[in-house]
Amino acid sequence: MRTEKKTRGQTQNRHRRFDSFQLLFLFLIICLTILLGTILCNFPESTPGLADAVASQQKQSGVESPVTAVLLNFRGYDTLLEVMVLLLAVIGVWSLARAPVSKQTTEISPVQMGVVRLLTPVLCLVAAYLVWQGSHLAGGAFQGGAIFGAAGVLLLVSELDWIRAIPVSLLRIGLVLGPLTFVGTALYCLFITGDLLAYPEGTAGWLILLIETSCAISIGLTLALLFGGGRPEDDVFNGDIP
Amino acid sequence: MLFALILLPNITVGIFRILKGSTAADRMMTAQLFGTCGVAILLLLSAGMGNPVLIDIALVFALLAALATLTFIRRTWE
Amino acid sequence: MTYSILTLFDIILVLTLLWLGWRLLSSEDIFTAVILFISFGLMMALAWVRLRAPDVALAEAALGAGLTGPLFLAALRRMNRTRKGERRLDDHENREEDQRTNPEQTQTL
Amino acid sequence: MAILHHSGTILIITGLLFFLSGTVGLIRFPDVYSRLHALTKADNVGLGCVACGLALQSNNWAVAAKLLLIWLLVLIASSASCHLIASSAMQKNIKPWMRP
Repeated sequence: MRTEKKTRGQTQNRHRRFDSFQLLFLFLIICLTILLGTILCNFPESTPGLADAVASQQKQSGVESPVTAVLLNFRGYDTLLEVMVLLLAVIGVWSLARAPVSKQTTEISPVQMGVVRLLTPVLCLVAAYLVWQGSHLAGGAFQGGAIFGAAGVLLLVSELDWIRAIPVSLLRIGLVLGPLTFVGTALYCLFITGDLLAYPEGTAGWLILLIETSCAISIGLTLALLFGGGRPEDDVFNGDIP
Repeated sequence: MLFALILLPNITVGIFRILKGSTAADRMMTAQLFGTCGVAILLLLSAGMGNPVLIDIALVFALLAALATLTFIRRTWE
Repeated sequence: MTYSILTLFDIILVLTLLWLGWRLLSSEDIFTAVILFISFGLMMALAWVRLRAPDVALAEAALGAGLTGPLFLAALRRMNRTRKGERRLDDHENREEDQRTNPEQTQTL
Repeated sequence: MAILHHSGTILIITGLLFFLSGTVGLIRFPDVYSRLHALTKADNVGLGCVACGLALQSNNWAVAAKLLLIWLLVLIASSASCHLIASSAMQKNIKPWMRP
């Protein structure tokens, strides 16, 4: 209701030149631009950054790619919280609405089914390739997970029967697989070395690969379920959601 | 390098079709042309900058090119 | 030689990005805005490539250009379609039915 | 090697011409169906020529195979989605353009 009123107000105000709020905003933006411009002009030509520090620690990190080393070894807790944010997003969407039942009358053309049959295996293959490549080149859990999620979206768009028949408990397990593995590894590291996410010597490479794989599965499922747009119909835990 | 430079204005000019686009399908088609142009630019840049990783990005573009159009056909345009 | 050509490339890229962003924010038709957003994600991936950050470019290509587009398109379908002035998919589509059944509507659009 | 390199360059230029004509067609053509026609030329032949030219210039089999795989994927995606757009436009009774 409020948003409708707001849009109507905006459409009425469109022909007025500027109101005071817009002027204030314009002023703030101009101030910000001037500030950024001054900073940019006084910027030193070459900043040392943290590249040298990362490069000197690279050997201990267990991976060859500096980006993955920073994400999962030197600043592992940051990535842990990011994965948690994605899980929270799904929980939020599921608590808001149920997944809509598609009322599509036209049937799916065979061309689309052909595309799904051809592309889905390639998508899964490329997702695995990107996760594996994350240890030495560009790639990693987020990129691989996004491709995996794209495969899920492709299957959801094509409205296959078996994709609706997947038990919800399995989806829930898949969703928490990545975060749980991450937290489990962190606790294991805490137990062994006495420091959160400080991997024991020699095992860093394997642990990072384990975390990346499980997180990629969870991220992919998260994105596909966000596309689904709500709690699946046959959920066992029936609350009072409309 | 030079070739990639020629392809980029292609995209810039194509935006006019999105803004004008008489039907929704026209806008979607333009987005798809942008995707293909992006793939070509990435391939040319990968040869020019000597960075083989860019081919992987082009691969991701090519894989996800169909996704938006399929969703558009099944979900939006009715 | 190579330097100047790539600089020109960057300049065109930045100007296109700015123009896209402005049109995207000022567009009144949500569907057009979604399509512009997809194109924006695509150009942003190219910009990340030019900034020598292939990891970010990969994530932007997969998420920005690939997945958020379908997400928005599916969300458009679930939105309230009767709200005026926000979703005009059938602008001038030149359909036979439309002109026959409600001619005044095609005139107003 | 020089022959391979030069023929690769010629192929790339041909591909660029197809891309340019595809964009011109997308801007200038009058209705959905003719624009689809222009788009598929750019997608299929244009990218095909560019990928083949770059594959000729790269002296690495893995890179060449990846380039051809990308072309194949774009072929699948663009042909299928153009078919779907055209058929659903037909279903929606969008009239093809006629010479007035």
